[in-house]
Amino acid sequence: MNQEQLIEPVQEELPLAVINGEKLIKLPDDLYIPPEALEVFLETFEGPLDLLLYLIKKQNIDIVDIPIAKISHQYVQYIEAMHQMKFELAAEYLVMAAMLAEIKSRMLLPKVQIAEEEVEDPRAELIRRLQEYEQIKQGAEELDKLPRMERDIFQVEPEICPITQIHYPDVQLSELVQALQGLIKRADNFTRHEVKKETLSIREKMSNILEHLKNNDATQYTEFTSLFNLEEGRRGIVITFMAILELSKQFLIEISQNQSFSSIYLKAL
Amino acid sequence: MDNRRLINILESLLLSHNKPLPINKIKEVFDSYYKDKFNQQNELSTEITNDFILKLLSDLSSRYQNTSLELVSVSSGYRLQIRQDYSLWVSLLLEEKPQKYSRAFLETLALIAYKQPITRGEIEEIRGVSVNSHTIKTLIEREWIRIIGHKDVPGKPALYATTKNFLDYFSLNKLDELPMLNEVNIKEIITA
Amino acid sequence: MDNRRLINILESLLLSHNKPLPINKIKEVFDSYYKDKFNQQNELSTEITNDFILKLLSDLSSRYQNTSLELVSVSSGYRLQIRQDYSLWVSLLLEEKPQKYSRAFLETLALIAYKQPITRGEIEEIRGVSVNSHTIKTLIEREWIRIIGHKDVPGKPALYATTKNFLDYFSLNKLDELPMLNEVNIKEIITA
Repeated sequence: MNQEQLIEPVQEELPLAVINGEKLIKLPDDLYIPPEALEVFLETFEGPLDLLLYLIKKQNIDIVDIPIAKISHQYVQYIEAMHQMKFELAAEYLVMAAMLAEIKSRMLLPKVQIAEEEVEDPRAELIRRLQEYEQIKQGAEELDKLPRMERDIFQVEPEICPITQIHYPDVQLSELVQALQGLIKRADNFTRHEVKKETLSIREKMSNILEHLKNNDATQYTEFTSLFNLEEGRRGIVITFMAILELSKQFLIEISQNQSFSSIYLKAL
Repeated sequence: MDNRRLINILESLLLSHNKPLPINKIKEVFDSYYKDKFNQQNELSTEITNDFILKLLSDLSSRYQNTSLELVSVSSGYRLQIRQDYSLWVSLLLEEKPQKYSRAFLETLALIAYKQPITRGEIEEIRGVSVNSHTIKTLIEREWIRIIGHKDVPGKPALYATTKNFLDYFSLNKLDELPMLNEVNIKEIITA
Repeated sequence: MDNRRLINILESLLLSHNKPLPINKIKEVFDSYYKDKFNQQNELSTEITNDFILKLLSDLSSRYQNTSLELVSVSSGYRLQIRQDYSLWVSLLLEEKPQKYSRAFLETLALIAYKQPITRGEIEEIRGVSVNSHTIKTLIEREWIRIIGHKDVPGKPALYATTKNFLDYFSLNKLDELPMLNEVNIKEIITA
């Protein structure tokens, strides 16, 4: 081809390159494509199968009876054109050309009847691949049509008020015990009788009594017997009594009695 | 706590979560509240069951009739989204135009979606071209596909499959909701 | 286009935009639609004025009565947000698992639990280090401890005791249900 041929059609055919599919190119019989358009043209194909599908569709060829000679001739011409353009020729296109050539050569060979065994049509494999590819090509188009996030579907994103609540860590009871055991390891003054069951009951009672006394008007006295709950039984009464003694010992409460055998009154200090 | 408040809580959870919310996550929130220190006002007196959450979700859903919102169920949970009817309007507000995917990208994704689990070699065989590493990388980064194993053939190639994220993104609950692949007859295509 | 659809459009714009939306931006969207190719179905027959947008916003706002959402006006525009009332719930969903308490914190709590009523000085004496004010503050904020009195010694230090909340949190009925350190263990620990 000479310069003129190269340049002339460029102006006319350039728009073809921007359109995908049908209107892209009216393939001349010699498959001539203006060089500048070729690049764009090539990019519209996803590979040799895609190109082959295009050629077959374009020629309105009956796939079952692919005229392999014609197709492979076109295909090779196409590759030559690419080659001339110094495209980095994808190996896949060459493989396909080789496959077409192979099919062609096998079809040219005289049919040898191998004892009752039917020879597979060399085109069958190509047809299978073309069909499989076409199927996935359609699948991709369907996928693209699905409503898609960020394009067709938008998830709502309202603002959220600043969070004022504090999220507290969790604590297991066992952690508390471990902490205490750790302390015991370190602290000599933490003697064992202080963590006996009675002690704790007394301590709880001490807290309760102190709180009870405080909840009453601090200036007021509380009657001694009112601190006892008979439903707690004998043990409860003893614990309450011990708690009162302990509170008194620690100067947390004041115990007073006006005269012997009169009522005893308690007050938080 | 009355149902209206429970439904509102559900609404606030769905609105504030930028991913689909699974039932069990909703239940976790109610549970952590029920069991614990936040529940000082005794708002929750009984545990909330999965069935009850489903009922609340259906009540919530009916709230959005005649609004621009809809509650949908996708693969990994429930999601509040703008009805497609309004997406054109939303897109008018977008600063970035939504991404368009190349054919190579879509075909690779379609192969993984429809033929999973599948190796890269198998994808290349069907498409007739080598698969761009960048395509696979992008698909993995988007968490649309992941490697679920290796095929027991020489080279132990990775087997790719789609993820829940993929289904969520395309508003699908399950893989079999993908559009059906047509049986292709090349003859028909050509004469069509 | 009827008002309901216009209000829904407004809703979809507000809900899909994660920043406050100024009136003029809303107007821009309506204008661009009115003027151009999207308007093929002639949805918008007249231009939308600012006043009309304000009216639509007020109609929209009333839609959120009794829901978890509210339409608020802030300096840079309008936005839909989740009512404060529901932020606790959202936080239960969104927040990372809270951090763990320090050993100092747990030891202080253990001492108050096992040796109550106890003053800060006494805790310090046993632990051999001073007690962080923050620790006491946190414990009081969590309503696990409270001041139940003041010891009648110089300085009248506060006496700390555990609360009912503390018992509830650890599923205890009474303080003496706290696990006992068995004596053998203690001996071992002390002599170790």
